[in-house]
Amino acid sequence: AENYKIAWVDGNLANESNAICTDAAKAYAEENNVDFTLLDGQGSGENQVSQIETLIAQGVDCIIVQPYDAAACQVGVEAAIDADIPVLVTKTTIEDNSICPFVGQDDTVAGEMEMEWMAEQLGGKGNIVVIEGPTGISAAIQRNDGITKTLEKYPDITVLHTQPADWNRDEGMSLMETWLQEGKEIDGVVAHNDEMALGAYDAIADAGKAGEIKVIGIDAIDAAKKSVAAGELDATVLQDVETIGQKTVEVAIEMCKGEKVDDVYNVDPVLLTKDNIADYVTE
Amino acid sequence: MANEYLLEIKNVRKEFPGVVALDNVSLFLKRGEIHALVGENGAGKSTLMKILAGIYSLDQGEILYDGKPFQAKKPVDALEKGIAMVHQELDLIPEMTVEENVFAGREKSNGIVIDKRGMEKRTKDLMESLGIDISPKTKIKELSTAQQQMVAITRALAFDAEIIIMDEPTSAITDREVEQLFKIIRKLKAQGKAIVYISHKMDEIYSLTDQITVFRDGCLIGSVATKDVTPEKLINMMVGRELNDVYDKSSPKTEDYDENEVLLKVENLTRENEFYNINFEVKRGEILGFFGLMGAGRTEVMDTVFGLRKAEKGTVTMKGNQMGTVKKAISNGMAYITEDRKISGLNLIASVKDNISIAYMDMVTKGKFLIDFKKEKENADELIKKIKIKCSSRDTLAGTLSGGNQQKIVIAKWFMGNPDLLIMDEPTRGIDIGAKAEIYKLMDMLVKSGKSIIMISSETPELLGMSDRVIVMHEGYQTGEFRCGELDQDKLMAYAIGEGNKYHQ
Amino acid sequence: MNKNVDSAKKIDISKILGKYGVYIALLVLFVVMSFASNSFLTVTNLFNILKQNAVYGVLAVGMTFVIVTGGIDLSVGAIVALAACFATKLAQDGSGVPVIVAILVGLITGVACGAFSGLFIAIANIPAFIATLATCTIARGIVFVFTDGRPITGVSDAYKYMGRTSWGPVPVMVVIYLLFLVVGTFLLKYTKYGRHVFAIGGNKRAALVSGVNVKMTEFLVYVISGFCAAFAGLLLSSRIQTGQPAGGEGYELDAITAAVIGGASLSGGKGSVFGSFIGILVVGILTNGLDLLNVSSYYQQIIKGAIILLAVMADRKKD
Amino acid sequence: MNKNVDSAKKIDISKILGKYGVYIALLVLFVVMSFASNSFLTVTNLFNILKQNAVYGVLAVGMTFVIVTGGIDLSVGAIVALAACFATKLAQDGSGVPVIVAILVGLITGVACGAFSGLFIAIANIPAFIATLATCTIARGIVFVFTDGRPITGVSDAYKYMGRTSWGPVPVMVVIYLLFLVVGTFLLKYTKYGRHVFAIGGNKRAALVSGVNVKMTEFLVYVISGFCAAFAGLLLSSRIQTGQPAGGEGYELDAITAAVIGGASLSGGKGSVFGSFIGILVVGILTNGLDLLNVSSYYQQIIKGAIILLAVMADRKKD
Ligand SMILES: Nc1ncnc2c1ncn2[C@@H]1O[C@H](COP(=O)(O)OP(=O)(O)OP(=O)(O)O)[C@@H](O)[C@H]1O
Ligand SMILES: Nc1ncnc2c1ncn2[C@@H]1O[C@H](COP(=O)(O)OP(=O)(O)OP(=O)(O)O)[C@@H](O)[C@H]1O
Ligand SMILES: O[C@@H]1[C@@H](O)[C@@H](O)CO[C@H]1O
Ligand SMILES: [Mg+2]
Ligand SMILES: [Mg+2]
Repeated sequence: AENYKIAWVDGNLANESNAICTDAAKAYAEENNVDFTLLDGQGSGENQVSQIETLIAQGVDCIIVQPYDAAACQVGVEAAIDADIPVLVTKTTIEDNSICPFVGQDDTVAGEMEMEWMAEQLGGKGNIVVIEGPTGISAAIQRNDGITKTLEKYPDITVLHTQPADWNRDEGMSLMETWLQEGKEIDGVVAHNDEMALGAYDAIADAGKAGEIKVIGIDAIDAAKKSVAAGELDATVLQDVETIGQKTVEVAIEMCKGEKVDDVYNVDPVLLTKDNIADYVTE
Repeated sequence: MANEYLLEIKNVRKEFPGVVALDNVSLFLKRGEIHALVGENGAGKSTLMKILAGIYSLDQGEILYDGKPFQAKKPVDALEKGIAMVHQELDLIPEMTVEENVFAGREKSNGIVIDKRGMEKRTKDLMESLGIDISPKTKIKELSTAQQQMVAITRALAFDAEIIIMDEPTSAITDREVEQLFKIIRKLKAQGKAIVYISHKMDEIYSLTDQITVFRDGCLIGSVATKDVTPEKLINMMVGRELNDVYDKSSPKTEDYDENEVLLKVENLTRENEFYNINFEVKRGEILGFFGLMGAGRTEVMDTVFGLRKAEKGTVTMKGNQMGTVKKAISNGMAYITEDRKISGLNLIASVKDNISIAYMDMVTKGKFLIDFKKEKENADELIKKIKIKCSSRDTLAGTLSGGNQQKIVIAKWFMGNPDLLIMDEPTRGIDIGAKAEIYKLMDMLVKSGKSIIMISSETPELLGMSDRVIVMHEGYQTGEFRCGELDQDKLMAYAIGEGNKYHQ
Repeated sequence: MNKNVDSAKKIDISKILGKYGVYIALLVLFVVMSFASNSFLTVTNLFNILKQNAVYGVLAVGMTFVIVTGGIDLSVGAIVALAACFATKLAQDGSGVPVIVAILVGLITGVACGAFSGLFIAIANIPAFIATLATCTIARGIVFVFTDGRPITGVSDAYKYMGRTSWGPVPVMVVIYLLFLVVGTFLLKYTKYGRHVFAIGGNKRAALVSGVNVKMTEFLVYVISGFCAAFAGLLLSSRIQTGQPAGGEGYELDAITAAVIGGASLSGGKGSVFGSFIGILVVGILTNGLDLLNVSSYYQQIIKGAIILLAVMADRKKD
Repeated sequence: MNKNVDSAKKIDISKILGKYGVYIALLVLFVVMSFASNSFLTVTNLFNILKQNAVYGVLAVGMTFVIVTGGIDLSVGAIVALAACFATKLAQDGSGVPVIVAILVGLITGVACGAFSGLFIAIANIPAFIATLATCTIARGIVFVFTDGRPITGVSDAYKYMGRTSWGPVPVMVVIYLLFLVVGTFLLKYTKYGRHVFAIGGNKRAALVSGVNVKMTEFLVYVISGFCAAFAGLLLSSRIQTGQPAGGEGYELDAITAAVIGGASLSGGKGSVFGSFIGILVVGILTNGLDLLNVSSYYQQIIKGAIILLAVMADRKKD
């Protein structure tokens, strides 16, 4: 087979789920003799645009974009298309995803999924708090959109507090500590990711309220899966990033070969609770 | 009709937190007059002049300029009125060039672009008229204190001011430059300008000024025509008592020291472009003077002796031990009063007490590490009293003291350690007559107890009065060495300008 | 005469403001929050505030030493992460390493990082900004290589002790923070070394001439800061039971801010450990109070900016 | 004699290193990268480097003015976002507002933010660190409120011109950046104002005493920096065709770093616009080259830290 040169422009490799995803991608690429380049936007859409430009100038067979920022990466993808370089988007979407193939999930769906689960747990009414990702970051915006959209269906659910904790466990914990000692009844915590959910759970446990408040996060990082299995955290939304990583490279190779590929390969998120967690924890 | 006085300062009061710096003082200045403003350290001289120059505001009183009320809100107001000042603290910008400093704030430009050439030329011309040869392109930080002082003077003369205030302009420069400066001041006088001249040097006051105003402790003592007052009377007005024989050195100026132990031995010391092949010894109990013109390299030699600069060739031996670092120098009993108190002498944002103890912290600690606050306070208070530092308390920030009092802190700091060898570079810079006498007494006490002193001074009377022996330097070379008895001012100068061979015949 | 009395009074008020500006600001803040939210003035909440800010607080103690010398340490955030990841790795369940060893390795890491910066700054004369920025990126790179970008979890219960236990109502983290405040204050105010730190910050050359070992003193402040950063990393990772390679980002700014609000001057020679504590409290109470009052995070930022400005303005009346 | 000649030579080399250290470092970097990657030394790539760094570069021009006065501006990142969002909002397709108005509003925003910081610093004597940090959080708060935390998209083609067009091989952004360099250099080196900037950074008291309008000069550097930040925001948003409320975060650090690598001293009185350009190039070439060489981003950080250290070390040989 030919030795294709494929580049992956990641949004932020300091992010665990991205690291897992790109590791899977890299492994798959190596198996298939792909010359794989991995660039790191380090949490800046603008950096990603710059890197895409550099790749265009350098000449590669296919560019994979894992957008940190949906709007900025839109521009980068367009530039690649203008330069006639095959390009696809992975993991999360850009502003207008119709312009190139996509492998992954829509973060809005993940947000909907967690809120839907929470509403169900609360029987459609009660008080919740939302712990957000950093303001202005696509993943947080989209997850929040999913949550808000779902909440419209449940007028009896009140959002007592909603604040960003910037994906961090300690900030999630601090917020929850503060809210808890207010004394108001909180029935559920909906967090934009697992780290913050785990922090909130710790605060709840410290306050002696473990089990009284439902907590859900997104990502299904190892710690969260273990926590769910141990009956602590109630649920998490799995993004199967390893599959996404592999599938993305697979599609990229097809694009290099000039084969026709589908517009969207959805790797749907999966809700993990104590009921199904056993299938997902590997010892 | 012109007013009799160009400037009338009436009943001015100025307080700083905890200090009344000026209390009801007045000063009247005529055109074509050189007016001395004198008084002890902390008397309020600089403060009054800073009010005039728009740096401080006054609390009470009024100022009339040519009969009209005038109060500068900021320095630029005063400058625009034709009031220029040579500040005691020089206030130059170290990273900028001589030309940039001279024209700072008043740059020449064609409206948009600055006229660098023009300003450089004007700077050069002005400096030539002062008899100094420094390139306008040199950065201030590369100049010696003396040279910096000349730049500050140049700056005040550059803009054709009506009133020129000189706050101790000659504290760091040598006789040669002083003469040149005086010529220019007299010329300005002839042009009808008015000059306020602040100085602690009696000879300057008498040879230059027409009128003398005396302050003491923030109060006006009087204003007299120079010709009508004797030095004794003037000193009395300043310090409030008689003061006799300032240069009182009771230890014998004999050759006895030859037999004494050699404390410091400097051999073949050289640093390229600074000084060459310097050799001398200091014996126990003696005061060794160093003389030279500005830029002769004396400061560099002492910096090297103390370990602040690395010797390129040669050795420094103290009590038989090889020197090389500041730490070694201090632990072997050396101390060094540097020539520039602001740059290398003081921490201006720390208290008087903290400044005094910093060099000998071990003397005020328990077990090497823990500060013994009680001891430290006692120690500071004692030195403040002994050296007569005028400050509201030991906790006052050094930066808020008058120039002379800041200098006294530096002296106190090194006296505290009772060093075996005290190097003093222009130690009495800016210090009033009364305090000078105290410092001379302290020096005397020190050598009597078997310690030694190296004193660099550009003031020949002080140098001749205090030294047992004098080494003269010229452009980095040692040109002569004399016992005190063999010396007079002319001879010193001849060797300092490199024409000592005249005396050899 | 009357005028004089008046002006004396005026001076006094502005003097008090000048001397106690931040304290007054803090007090006002405290009182306002107590009235605005009835959840604010509770023992739990007050200890919460201290606990939640202990990590920044410990950093600020070390940073104060650095700032007093006129330096800056941009590496503390990365050191937090590096020390935390090394320590948690060793303290993972079943690693067989005693927890004290894990802690020591973490602390040594911090000290080494501080020493690295310190060497470049004190010996090679590199500006602190650049040297510590370099240490920051290098340390961050190392922690990513070491962890492969993934958090380290599964730490032993012993390791969690510091961050997750309370003695009665008092969280252990708070006790540790107070210890840092006490030792820091002692070192900076009551020892010869502390005096030297102030001396080189006030006028380096004068300190040198006075025989202060400028290089060693300067070197050591970065070591101290590195140590504090490592300890902060241990606290953080113990609290969240995880070593986060990306953790601690931007903490340097919080630490510097606390020190400066508390009166330290970035040009050196001024500052106090206690002041940094006040700075931590101002920001901590503000955040906590606004969270309790349910102020949107967008407006929180606007309000916080304005209040910090006011607090410092009150303080800097002096000149 | 011989010895003398030797020592003269030695002095020269270290003098040259001292004077041209960063330039030499830059050159070495350039040559190494050219050999290491054959994609490096192409016209497109070199212009890419300039274009990709124009935003930081423009910020660094303004930052240089601030740093030369001895100040610091932590608000530029937030101003980038605020100006970009205001301008893109007005420049959205179908807004009916002429693009020049959008641009002017963006620039005025930046100037206003700079003036805000400047007032507190020059008039109220607040340390620049705190004042600009406050401006930063306030501006960030405002932009979040204004955009509700969402990016502004759909900007008109006219607005995209600056960021996405090239004149021949030369991107317009590069032309604009060079313009900033030229005007900045002119202002700082050849005008009275520039002299005053150096004067107050070198010795504020001396400048005041010489009749320099210290307050106005200091105020204006923040206005200049705000203007540059706003312009950088326009460039950024034009380039990515989006107004990002969270954009520009941490850019202040990049701008300061560039200025300091280029020889500016955070204690004031030293620095040049051209130096900031060199600083931008050092970091830009490093990033670009390491990306081309496919170095893992974790190791990139370690290498970058080390090289910046070396580059500055070469430069600071002087003392
Ligand atoms: N900025 C200031 N803050 C507080 N006190 C000050 C300040 N400036 C001067 N003082 C005090 O005012 C008094 C007068 O000081 P001033 O500098 O005018 O004395 P001086 O006559 O010039 O003395 P010297 O001969 O030593 O220069 C001193 O007690 C000094 O400590
Ligand atoms: N004409 C000159 N132009 C420029 N630099 C000079 C000139 N003369 C001397 N220097 C430099 O100035 C410094 C000499 O000052 P230094 O302080 O050593 O002199 P000094 O003998 O201590 O005299 P003083 O302290 O009385 O001025 C040296 O660094 C020397 O290189
Ligand atoms: O899901 C992850 C989050 O958990 C956070 O780490 C940031 O990026 C998102 O994609
Ligand atoms: Mg004075
Ligand atoms: Mg000298």
